[in-house]
Amino acid sequence: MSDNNEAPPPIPPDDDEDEFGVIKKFCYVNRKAPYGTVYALESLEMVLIAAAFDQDVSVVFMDDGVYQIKSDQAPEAAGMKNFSKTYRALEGYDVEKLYVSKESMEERGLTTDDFLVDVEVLDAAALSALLAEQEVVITS
Amino acid sequence: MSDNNEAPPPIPPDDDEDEFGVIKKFCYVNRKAPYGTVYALESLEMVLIAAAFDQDVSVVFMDDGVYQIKSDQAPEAAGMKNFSKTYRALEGYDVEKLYVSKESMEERGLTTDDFLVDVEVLDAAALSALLAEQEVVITS
Amino acid sequence: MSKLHTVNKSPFDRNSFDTCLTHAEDGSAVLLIEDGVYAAVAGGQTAARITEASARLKVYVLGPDLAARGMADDRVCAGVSVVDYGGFVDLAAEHDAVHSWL
Amino acid sequence: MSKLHTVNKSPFDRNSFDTCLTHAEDGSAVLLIEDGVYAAVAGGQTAARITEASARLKVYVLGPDLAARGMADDRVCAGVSVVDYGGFVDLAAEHDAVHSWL
Amino acid sequence: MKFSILVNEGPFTHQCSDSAYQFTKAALEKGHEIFRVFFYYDGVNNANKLAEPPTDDRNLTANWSALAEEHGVDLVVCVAAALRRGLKDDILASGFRISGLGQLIEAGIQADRLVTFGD
Amino acid sequence: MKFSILVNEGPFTHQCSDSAYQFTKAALEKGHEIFRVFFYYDGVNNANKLAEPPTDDRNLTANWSALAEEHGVDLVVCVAAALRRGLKDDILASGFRISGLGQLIEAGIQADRLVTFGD
Repeated sequence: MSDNNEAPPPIPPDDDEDEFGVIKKFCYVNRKAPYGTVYALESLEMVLIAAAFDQDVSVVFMDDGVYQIKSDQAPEAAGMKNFSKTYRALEGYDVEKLYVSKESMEERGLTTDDFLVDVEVLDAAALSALLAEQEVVITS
Repeated sequence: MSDNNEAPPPIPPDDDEDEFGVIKKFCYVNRKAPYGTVYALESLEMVLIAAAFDQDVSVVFMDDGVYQIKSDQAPEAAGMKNFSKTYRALEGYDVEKLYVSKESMEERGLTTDDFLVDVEVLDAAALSALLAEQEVVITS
Repeated sequence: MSKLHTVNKSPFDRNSFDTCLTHAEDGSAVLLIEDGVYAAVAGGQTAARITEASARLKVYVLGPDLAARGMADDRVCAGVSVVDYGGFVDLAAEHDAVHSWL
Repeated sequence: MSKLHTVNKSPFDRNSFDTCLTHAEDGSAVLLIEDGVYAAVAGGQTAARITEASARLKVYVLGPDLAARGMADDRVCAGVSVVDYGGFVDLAAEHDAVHSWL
Repeated sequence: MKFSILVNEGPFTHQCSDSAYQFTKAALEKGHEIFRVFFYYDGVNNANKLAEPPTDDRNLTANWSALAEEHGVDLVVCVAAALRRGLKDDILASGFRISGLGQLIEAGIQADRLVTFGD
Repeated sequence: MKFSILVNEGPFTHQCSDSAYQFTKAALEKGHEIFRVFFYYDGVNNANKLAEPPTDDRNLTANWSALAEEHGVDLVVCVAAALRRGLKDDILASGFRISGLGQLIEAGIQADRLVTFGD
């Protein structure tokens, strides 16, 4: 994501226990659109770091958060940095549980073809059930 | 409003021309609730300063902005400063055109008895007409 | 996993109140703080949703934030309990996790 | 006084889009920028309101902000014109005042 | 035509600083005059010279300083908003000056248009 | 019980810093342990020692520093968020330290509850 701040974490070794011997269900809930505010970008930096701790990580995109993974982002003409490709790198960090709210997607006229990563689409009931079982919920 | 930053402006002399010889219709539009964010407080500081320039000032409270002039504010227990009495001082600075959106007030279960200053209540059509004639609109 | 949900934005300006109510599971707790407390004021357009929600969720509102905004406790919708910061801490401790709906 | 109104927030999250449309006088111009551009995307829940608005207002959307968000010009609702920053400046100059609906 | 610009939010956190910068640049390119850019609320953080964004990202503070340098744009930071947020002369980037809110009102009076960027 | 706190917004601008401070203080008064307070996004601005709010208003930076002094609360500012916003060691208030995002994840793992305050 950046080249003069923190280095991205190394891809973690594939063991079952992290350095603290505890694996918790961590859930990052993204409800804000990218670019208008910095939350999407810095939340993504958080998820990348989290991956190095070998926790059970889920990332949820709901409400305007579904716009974060829209394909074809080109913020250069507005003078901003394109960080959208980093979502594609999540898989390499073993962050593979990406969920999208079905209702949020549909209200905005989007389909799964619009997304730049593979996601699992959940309706409100299924998303509520997923959220209910999370142990650490990080929102921004 | 503060005692170590800028002094409040003196009450301006009652002449018809400001130092630039131009009088414009300035309108401050407040749409945000107080305390949750700083906008209400710093917008009020702006209105006070504006008064010293002898312009034709209107202040509009609409949407959550109507909460700014709710009586009986007591933010001390939440560790914050009570700046609501300053709205009452506006009259002394010749800022007398205060308007409230009728629809915004009613949607929130408020009546004019809830306000700590005298205001003119305008319905959407009247408020639109008032806004339409403003020359400088300052929002926050 | 029992959850404490918090909502800190006005229900008139943002969608976090609605989204929280849609996704909070039956029996979980919702605490309204900061500008979120306006949702609990009787007589406004959100009162019906609060009443509906309090049938299946425990709804709380932070007293110091109500007072800050000039709302006396007697303006709070029926079914909503007023707590202070200590009560907020207790709620966070009593539930398994806290979900802040930012 | 002819006005240019700007809206920079998502219509799904905030009320500034609705409030702007309620108060913009017939014949005035509305420019959607930043996260406000999502209101102009066809197929979503705001498309009907844009169509309705464009009958009595001139509706514009900022192209660089659309592109930033991965929305091609051909996804914009009919009746909405795409402008760049220079076009934004021209609109501000052509109208008597700018009202930013923050 | 004479424009004044009001910037209400900090760089990176909100796009409003980018939008204000792009608008100002486009206005200058079209031959308009920028009477003043006024920074209020968190907008004062645009003037923090210690800001060090990742090198592959834009540096808004540097961009504003360059506009002041190249076009003589008057960049004014509100003193009251700046004090509250710890934006002092020690960390003020080049091309910015700290002054009172009256400068904003003057900017509204003197310019043909005031354009506000915020949250 | 062990709490960790995440603060996402700057002081004054959003009440979230006040709420986080009041929550932390109430938790300590009830005998709970605060494992860490982590400052991310604009939350890093809580650590700016140059902040000088009006004397009749609260000083959140000083309040946090006092919590660190009196209760040994670990106040950690994210290095990446701080660099971007110009929050450097030169202007870091007492009781705060700058470190990596890993400290937040660790706070989430080690504490019984992570409570987030933001916009």
